[in-house]
Amino acid sequence: MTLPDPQFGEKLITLMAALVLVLQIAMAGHRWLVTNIRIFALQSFLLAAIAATIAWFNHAPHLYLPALLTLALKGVIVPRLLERVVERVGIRQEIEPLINQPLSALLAGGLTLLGYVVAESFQRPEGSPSPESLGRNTLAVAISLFLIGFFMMINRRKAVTQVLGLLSLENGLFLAAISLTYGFPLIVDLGVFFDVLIAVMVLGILVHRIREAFDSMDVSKLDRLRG
Amino acid sequence: MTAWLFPALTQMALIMAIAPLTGGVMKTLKARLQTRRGPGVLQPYRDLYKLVRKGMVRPDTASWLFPAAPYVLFLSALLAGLMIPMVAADAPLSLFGGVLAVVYLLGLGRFFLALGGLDTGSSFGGLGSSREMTISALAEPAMMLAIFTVAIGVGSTNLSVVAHTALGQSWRFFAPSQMLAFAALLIVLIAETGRIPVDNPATHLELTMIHEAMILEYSGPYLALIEWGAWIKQLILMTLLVNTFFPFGLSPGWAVGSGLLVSLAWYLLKLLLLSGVIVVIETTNAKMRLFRVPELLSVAFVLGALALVSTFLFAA
Amino acid sequence: MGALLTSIQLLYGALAAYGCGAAASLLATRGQWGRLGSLGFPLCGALLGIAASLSSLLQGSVHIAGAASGIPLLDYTLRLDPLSALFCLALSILACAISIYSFGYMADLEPRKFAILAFFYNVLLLSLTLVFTASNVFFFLIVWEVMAGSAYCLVSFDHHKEETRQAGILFLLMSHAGTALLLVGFLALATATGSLDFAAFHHAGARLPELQGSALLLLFLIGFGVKAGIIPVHIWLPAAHPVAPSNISALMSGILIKTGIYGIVRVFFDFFDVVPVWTGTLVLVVGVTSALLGVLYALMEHDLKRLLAYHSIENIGIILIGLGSALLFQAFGHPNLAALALVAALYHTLNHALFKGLLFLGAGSVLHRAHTRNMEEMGGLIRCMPFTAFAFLIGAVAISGLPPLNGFVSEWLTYQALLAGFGATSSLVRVMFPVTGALLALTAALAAACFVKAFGIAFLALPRSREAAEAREASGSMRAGMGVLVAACFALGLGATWIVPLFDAITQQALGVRVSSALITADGWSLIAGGARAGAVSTAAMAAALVLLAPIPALLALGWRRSAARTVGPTWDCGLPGLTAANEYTATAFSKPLRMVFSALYQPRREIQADFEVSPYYPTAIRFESEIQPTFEKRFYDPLLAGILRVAARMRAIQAGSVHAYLAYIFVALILLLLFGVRA
Amino acid sequence: MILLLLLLVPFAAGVASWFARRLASMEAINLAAFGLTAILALGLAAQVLHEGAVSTFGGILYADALSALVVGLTALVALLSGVYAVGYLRHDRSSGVFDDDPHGAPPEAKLRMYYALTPFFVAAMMLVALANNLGVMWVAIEATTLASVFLVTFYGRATSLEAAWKYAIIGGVGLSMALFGTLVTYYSARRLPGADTFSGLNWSMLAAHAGQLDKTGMRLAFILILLGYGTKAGIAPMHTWKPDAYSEAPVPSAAILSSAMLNCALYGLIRNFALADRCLGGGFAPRLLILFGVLSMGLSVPFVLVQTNFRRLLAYHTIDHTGIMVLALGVGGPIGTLGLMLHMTYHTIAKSLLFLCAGNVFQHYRTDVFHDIKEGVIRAMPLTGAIFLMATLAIVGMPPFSLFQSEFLIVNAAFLGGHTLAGVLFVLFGTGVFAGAVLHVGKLVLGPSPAFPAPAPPRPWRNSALVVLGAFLIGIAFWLPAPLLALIRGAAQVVGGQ
Repeated sequence: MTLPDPQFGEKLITLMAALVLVLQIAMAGHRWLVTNIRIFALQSFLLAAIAATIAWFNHAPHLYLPALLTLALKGVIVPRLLERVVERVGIRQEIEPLINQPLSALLAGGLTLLGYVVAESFQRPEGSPSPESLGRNTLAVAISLFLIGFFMMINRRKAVTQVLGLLSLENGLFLAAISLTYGFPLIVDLGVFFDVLIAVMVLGILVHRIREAFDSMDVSKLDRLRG
Repeated sequence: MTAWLFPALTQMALIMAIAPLTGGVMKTLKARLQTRRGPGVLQPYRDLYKLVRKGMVRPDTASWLFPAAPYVLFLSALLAGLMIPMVAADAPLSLFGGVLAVVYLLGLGRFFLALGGLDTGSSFGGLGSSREMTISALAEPAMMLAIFTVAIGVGSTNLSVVAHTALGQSWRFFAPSQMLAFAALLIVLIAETGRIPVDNPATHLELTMIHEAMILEYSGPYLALIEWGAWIKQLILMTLLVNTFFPFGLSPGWAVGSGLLVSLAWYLLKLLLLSGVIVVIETTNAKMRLFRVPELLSVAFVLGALALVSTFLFAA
Repeated sequence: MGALLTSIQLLYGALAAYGCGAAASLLATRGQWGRLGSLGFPLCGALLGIAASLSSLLQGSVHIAGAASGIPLLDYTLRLDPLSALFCLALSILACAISIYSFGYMADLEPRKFAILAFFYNVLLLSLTLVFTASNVFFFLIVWEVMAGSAYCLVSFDHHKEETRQAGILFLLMSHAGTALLLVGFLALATATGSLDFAAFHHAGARLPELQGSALLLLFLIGFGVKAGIIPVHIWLPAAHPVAPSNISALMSGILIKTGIYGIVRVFFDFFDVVPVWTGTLVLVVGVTSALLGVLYALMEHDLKRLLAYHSIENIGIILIGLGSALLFQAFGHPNLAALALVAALYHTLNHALFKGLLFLGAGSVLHRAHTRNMEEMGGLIRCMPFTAFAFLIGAVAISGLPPLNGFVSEWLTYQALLAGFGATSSLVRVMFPVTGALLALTAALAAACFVKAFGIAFLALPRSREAAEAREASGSMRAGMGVLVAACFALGLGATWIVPLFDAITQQALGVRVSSALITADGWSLIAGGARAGAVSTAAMAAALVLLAPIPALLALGWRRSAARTVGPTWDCGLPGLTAANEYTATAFSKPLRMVFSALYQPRREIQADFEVSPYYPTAIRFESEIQPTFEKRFYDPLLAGILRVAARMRAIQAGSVHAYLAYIFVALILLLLFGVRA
Repeated sequence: MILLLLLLVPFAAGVASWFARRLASMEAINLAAFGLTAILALGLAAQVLHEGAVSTFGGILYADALSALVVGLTALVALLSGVYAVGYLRHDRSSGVFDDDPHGAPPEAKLRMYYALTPFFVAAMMLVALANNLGVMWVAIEATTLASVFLVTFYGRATSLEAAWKYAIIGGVGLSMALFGTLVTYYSARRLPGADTFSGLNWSMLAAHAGQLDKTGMRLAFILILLGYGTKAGIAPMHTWKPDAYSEAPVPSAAILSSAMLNCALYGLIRNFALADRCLGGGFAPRLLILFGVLSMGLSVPFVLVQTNFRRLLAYHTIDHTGIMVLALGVGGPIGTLGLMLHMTYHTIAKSLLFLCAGNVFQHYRTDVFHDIKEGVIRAMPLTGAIFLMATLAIVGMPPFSLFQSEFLIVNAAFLGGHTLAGVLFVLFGTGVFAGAVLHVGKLVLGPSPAFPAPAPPRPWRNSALVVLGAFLIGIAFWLPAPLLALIRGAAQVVGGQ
């Protein structure tokens, strides 16, 4: 079979990374829970795709497994879980976030900028297609994803959206992982995925319990422990 | 041995003899100034004789401290008397202690007398002790400043040294520091010996008594000791004053002979003059309220401080 | 003794004895032997300590010994030099007396409490000895804090009382704050010298830059001053000393506060060679302030032990006056005068340890028998507790600085130093000396007044309460304990000329001069200061003269006519039926004139409430209430504390419970670090 | 082999007690497992002392003196808190704490949860200390969080849910930062030989070639790691979850959280710091650490001063001490690192002891609010009271207790290293914390006798744990066993890189 052209692959990846970023910003701005979850699922699909692309174009076959896992885990299972929780709770719309949409969109933009600033500080890589070159373009995206996800967690009141923020933040991590270093050594990757799965379950249980205890999912109501 | 034994004995005898006389003289002078005849200068001796022969009543509330106090008072006063130059510039026991020792010995006597006053359990005793201690305490800094002024001028707290130096340079009294110090010490003297305007030795009006209230319960020989001790204390302070500031007539040593008699004459004359001054002050002033006394003593303190400052302001 | 064993061996013996005492006191719950050991061992330890310190003082020798923990920098170094030895001497004499006293004092404690008290008593003695001999920053700080800790446990001994708990905490906090200052100071020195050993600090201060040196001196002055109880960092002292068991109060007031003095001497004369003039001036001023305010506050007390505690502040002030003058003399280059002043200060340190210990033991006996610290409920004790009364009287005479006892000697030396100061120093400083002298005189006189009040109200006249009337004389061992200190007071008073040479080794070490030869007359009877034409004093001769003159008044009073009737009659009661304790002058009344005179300082508050039936001129009952304002607590410490707590309470808003806020903190930290960290 | 057993024993114990039927057997399993772990830990320490660093499976598991120290401390705390837990939970059960469960779950279920999760928790901590690969280490630390979340919710109160939520969310964010950091470390190590193999993320390998790492990358990595593992360790301002979690978790778990797990988080930080510092040199990483250390100390002061709840008080103490250790790491140098290791050891003992004492008080009075307890604890519970006071004095650095030694070394190192300001602030904040702690605990422990004294029930399990730890605390104050000291110095050298 013909040797795939790394340059093309890189362009492709950069494009998809940009899309992921756009989705992230959209998620930060959007108020509908279910929509957020769907956006997250879509994002995860794209990440899986990126992983596969890298695996294909850069001869990193061990990346296929992470790609599959992401697809399965973050693309399908987790969104299912979350949607079920949301349905059980019966709230569809996030009540007013702490910072209103325009401002939070603006902040998301700012955070993206910061991501680029940080990535800038890495020296220009030598030699064209290599983790470095790929890294420089995607690292910025990864950091931005991370920061925006973080920002979402601060900005949203609902327990579910905080979980969602955490997950999208980890998506940023995943992007960095696959693009910077073609992922971790395999066993580490597995460990990470395992942990993420457990974490989601744990958080899910907590959300469930909180809803029972406080009959609400508004985490800003959790303020009894002070001082 | 004899070198200091003779002076000691002589001075002791002189002190014990002259102390009551001074009291009598002052009484008489005062009486004359108030155009009374007065009891006569020998009255104190008669009082002592009478008291010593009387029996004594001891309050049932008192402990062993009550009788102990007169002894301590008398002894400390007597010992202090041996440390000051009187007729000769060399005090007999000057090596036993200087002016500080004198001050503190008098303090010792006062301490025990005040305890004796409290020991009776009557409110007069307590009142007297309280006031006595207060006034003497407030008099202390002024006295110390004046003493310091003198001592700094001489560079010693040893009274004999002070006297010798003073003899050396007569008329140094007209140094402002000396005048001020003298004034300060005079006020202290009046306060310490309980004379008008601070206290009235003649009164027995309950609320105004200080010294008299303290010794109200004493009688007979004990009272005699206390009175005598008080006179000795007064004599000591007056002697300090006259011999420190007007040293003329002091015989340098204890060489037996007419020199001593002359200086004794000088000494008596100076005492007479000083008592005259005190009596004049007494008769021309009214006794002041207890809580005005601190103001008087603060004046003394200021005088002392000025004296001190002037020692190096006007130092040639 | 010194020949048989070196002083350091004796010191080891003492330390070991204290250790055994601590061990034994843990067994004290099991019967008599434990009790015996837990007080007998410290007694032996004290005797060994006396031997050790005396031999070191006489030989003027310096012994160093030590052990290294496996950890670098953390060594346990001991050094017994003359300065340490002097303080050890004071400690050991006091410990000797207190241990004897405690046999009786602690006899009726229940086993558990006895064990606790005895244990910490031994630990305190051990740590005190080590504080005076530790010669390494690490070791010194350890024993310093152990001392504070055990003292805290002892102060809080009766912790069921709120007052006691408060006092204990206050003590521990202030002491620890002081230690913090010391830690910084020591470490700064250590950084400058590159060693933690005191030996390396010798005159190291001179090598520091001017500003840093001054800052360090200030740190040390405050840090040690807290323990010494100098004004204005004294407030723990009148709170803690009264509530502790009395034998412990004696130890604390006698020697624990002296650790502060030790530290100041050690730092100012050993670590620093010549200190700037302002330091000496500051010490002098602090000394005068502490002395005067201390005695003034003491005058207003009618709690016997609080009164004594305030007098500790006063005496610390007097000691500091000596030290301050010594520092100034150093600064102006008069080592001999500095030595004189230093001797005065150290002599007074020794004296105060003894007579203050004595007074507290006396107060302890009273508290033990009459069950009150309030003087207004005492009175007449001299009849039922004659020996205690006598001992207390001796202590009172001594602390009032009256001849011929020891207090007089050290105050006399202090006066001589101050007198010399006028000539020896320059322009403005010179005025301070005579003024200080005057204020010192005022302090002494007020102290005398205060102790006339204390002794007169507590021991003389009629008992003011039933307990006081029924009080019994203290037990034999308690009397013995006090007796030791009475003897010591006489010894140090009359034997001044034999004591002064003990300080030679110290002045030699600190200032390089020996002054005893210049201070003692050839015949060895009198002390003289300032050369041939100087002031001289001889307490021994005074005492002798007093005895010799005694027959004269005796003859007058008794010899004249034996047949003279000596009757016992009632005191004059203004004709009212019968004199009762209610007629007596109270402590409050006694100090009233001074309260009026110094009302500016006290700001007294009085409240008189008379209920009457017919007319206000015939009241049936009068309630009189008078209190003075504790200025420092009210004006400085309370606002400070309130301020700190207010700020702290505000800051708790950080932890308001909102998970969003918590996340935001992290987020901000992340962004800041990304912005500044990565590009850097 | 020991390394593997150290992981397997507690893990197996966890599984076993999950399926165990009777309560007694759960307790037995736990105790046996922790006892065995402790022995193994001793064995490991001996081995490391004897033949230096050991590793198995081609370096997957790796143990040098530092790991051995952390393992040993973890084992010690696990064992003693395990012993304590038996008495503690039995008392809870008998006093009917579990009866009012919102889900009506039987007490056994709760106890099973405890006895199963704790061994997992311990196993995860062991893995943290033994993993050579930084990625695996991260996985292990995340695992500790996940294992302990349900220990925090153990009592199922609303407040414990709240605490658990904050713990999980904040911990999750923190750990994802740490993962990012690890990732960037891996990225900066790409040029090293064998970077793409599994061992590319092995600490030993990275440490060996620290010089060749990508500087910019390491800088970014260290920032993320510091914030990440810092969150887990509770460095201010990432400390906020701590007081909640500690005061809601059952006391034995709180003891483990506040001592052993803190050590693990710091362990992660230390390993990564060693890399960053050797790679970057200069003052970058140390200065950051000192900054955060001082910040943590300062931030804990007001909360200690005005604290109403003694379990939260202890939590803020832990924050203070985390700050101290981070500062020590930043100050560095042979003295500073030695001080750090000593402090880690001493603090582990003292802090777990304090929590156990607090547990006794809490169960006796059924409150952890100071002013609800009117009498002097030492009257009602002499042993607990005395040890509580002693341990408090120890934890605030009062001699003769050994925390003074370590803190003294650290301040000294700060001064010697020229960080005078940090040193002074250290002392200042230390005094503040001292004031708060002594004030509160002094008032709690001392005081009048109980109004109507009730004879306290015997607490064989709980008090034995107390006594053992107390004995440790006093013992090491005066005599630090040579092997332990050697281990500690070895650990210090691992950090220093000699």
